[in-house]
Amino acid sequence: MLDSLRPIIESLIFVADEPLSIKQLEAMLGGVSRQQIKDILQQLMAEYETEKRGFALQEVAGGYQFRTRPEYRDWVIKLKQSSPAKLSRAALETLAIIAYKQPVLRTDVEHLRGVDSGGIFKTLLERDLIRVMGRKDLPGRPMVYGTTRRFLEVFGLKDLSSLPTLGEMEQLEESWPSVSKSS
Amino acid sequence: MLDSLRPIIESLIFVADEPLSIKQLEAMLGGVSRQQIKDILQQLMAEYETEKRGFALQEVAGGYQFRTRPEYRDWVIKLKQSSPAKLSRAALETLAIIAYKQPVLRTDVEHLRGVDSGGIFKTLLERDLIRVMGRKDLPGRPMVYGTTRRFLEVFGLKDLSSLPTLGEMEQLEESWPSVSKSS
Amino acid sequence: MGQSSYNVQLGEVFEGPMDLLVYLVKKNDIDIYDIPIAVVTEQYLGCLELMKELSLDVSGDFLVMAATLMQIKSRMLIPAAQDNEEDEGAEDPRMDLVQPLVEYLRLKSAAEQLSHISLLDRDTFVRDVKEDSIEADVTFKPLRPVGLFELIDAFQRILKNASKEHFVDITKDAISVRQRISELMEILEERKNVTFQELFLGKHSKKMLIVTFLAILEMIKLRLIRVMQHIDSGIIRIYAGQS
Repeated sequence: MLDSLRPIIESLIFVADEPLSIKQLEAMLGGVSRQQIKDILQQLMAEYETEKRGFALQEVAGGYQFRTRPEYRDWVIKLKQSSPAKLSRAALETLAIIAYKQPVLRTDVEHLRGVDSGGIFKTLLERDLIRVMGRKDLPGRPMVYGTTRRFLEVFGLKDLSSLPTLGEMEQLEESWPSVSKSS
Repeated sequence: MLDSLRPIIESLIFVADEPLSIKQLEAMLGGVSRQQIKDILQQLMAEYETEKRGFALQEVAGGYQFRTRPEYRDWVIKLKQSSPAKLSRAALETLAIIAYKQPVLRTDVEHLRGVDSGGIFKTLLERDLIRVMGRKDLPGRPMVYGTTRRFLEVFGLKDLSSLPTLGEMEQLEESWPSVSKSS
Repeated sequence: MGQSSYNVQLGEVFEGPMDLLVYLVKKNDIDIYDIPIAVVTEQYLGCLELMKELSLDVSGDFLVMAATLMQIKSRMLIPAAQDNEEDEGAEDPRMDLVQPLVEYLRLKSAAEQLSHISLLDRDTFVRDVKEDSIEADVTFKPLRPVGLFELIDAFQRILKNASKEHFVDITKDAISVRQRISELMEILEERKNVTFQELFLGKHSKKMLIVTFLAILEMIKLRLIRVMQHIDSGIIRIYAGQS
């Protein structure tokens, strides 16, 4: 095992959620001395340093963690800003109601969700997932909403009629309840 | 900049949430040729391979991502204190049929397997391994299914064409003993 | 206790009739293109009996296969020569079984191969990218593609908590009408107005005609459009409604 100790420690630090301390490593590895672990960590740190890799092993908050090098900070920020975000649960719920009930009023959506949804509507409009289809002939002429072409793209749908019906989804649930749990 | 291109690419892959494609890298780096990026990626992959690090650079789902080496899986699982993600034999079989036959109807899959597969479909949908691709122009407009990008990620496949080729009957017969063990 | 553990095991082994068939073919070391149908049928039925005795849940799929086997067996008994209409091309009745069986075996072996691949979160792991190791200010990000299942799941959650009065019609037809409304809105956004007849051009199926008409009615109701008819020509024209 001694031979593979270095890559094992490396993989553990790589996947750990937080900086990994020597104590934690000691407990994990069982039977390996503190000093051995320390030596390997020093070795690894030196390696990443001299090889000028894109990230380095750093000692932070009493533990060890891989971090990007400060000199590439601008690149990382650029990537992070261009990498896709996830829709929040509330946004997804709102979107689902609009998709299935369109053309629909905001008040109808809020009624179903039981909460004010103004902020979410704004986000969904900004993200071009929903759009105003027109105004309804009611006092105040409220706006009617529907989904956009972009919505279809994000969900990988050909058109709205490819949306599964609830009946179809229930069918999947009904069959083979015993197996679905275990698989 | 050419000198630092390698660590920059390394750091970008390191911080990306998902496999980073050459196209994304090209867009980020601006002015660097596709071929240059490709060459550096090949270089990096080879390096991580020969240096026997704890993790390696892999080509998956049309992009590049760092992943721990399978030989250290037990250590990583121990650290994460999570039970490894499992797929039942039935789920794997269903998934294989969908992967090779997509776009495919649920009834076609069930026909091949000889059993109702609704529960398994639901599990695979929940795990984002398969998706509804649309509907077929048949009575009742049944849904057609295919695999997702997540499927490629989970199975570490570059793209669908890197699925193992379906064997011919002669080859299968040779491998029968191993099949019979598992059943 | 002993029986229930056995129960689980057998259930694992014979997931379905195809699985059982594969087991028999292998056990007897049979040439798949020359299956001794009588033997296999007998053993298949024997297994079903055993499963019933062990009070296993023998699903209908198993019985369908049993019927197929017995039918092939009886067809085998009819001498091919009597089939004088097509005595040359007289097909081996077993082909009905062989083709799906071969197909099943091929895919089963593919599944086997897939299971040996290093699976994410089983054999190989990725870094959980935490912002603290990047220190980047993240503002507006584009969207990540979302699984359709998440959308349906979200909707089902809503419906569970919603009262009956907010019943939602999401039958296939209703969705088609919604789709058509969406399409018509796009046409109107582009062209401001369009003739009634144009909207039906190229819609040959009766269903599409009805769906288009229902969509127009719904849009009129919602005041999304205005409909005007020319006094002289009689042409009906539809205008985008945000007047």
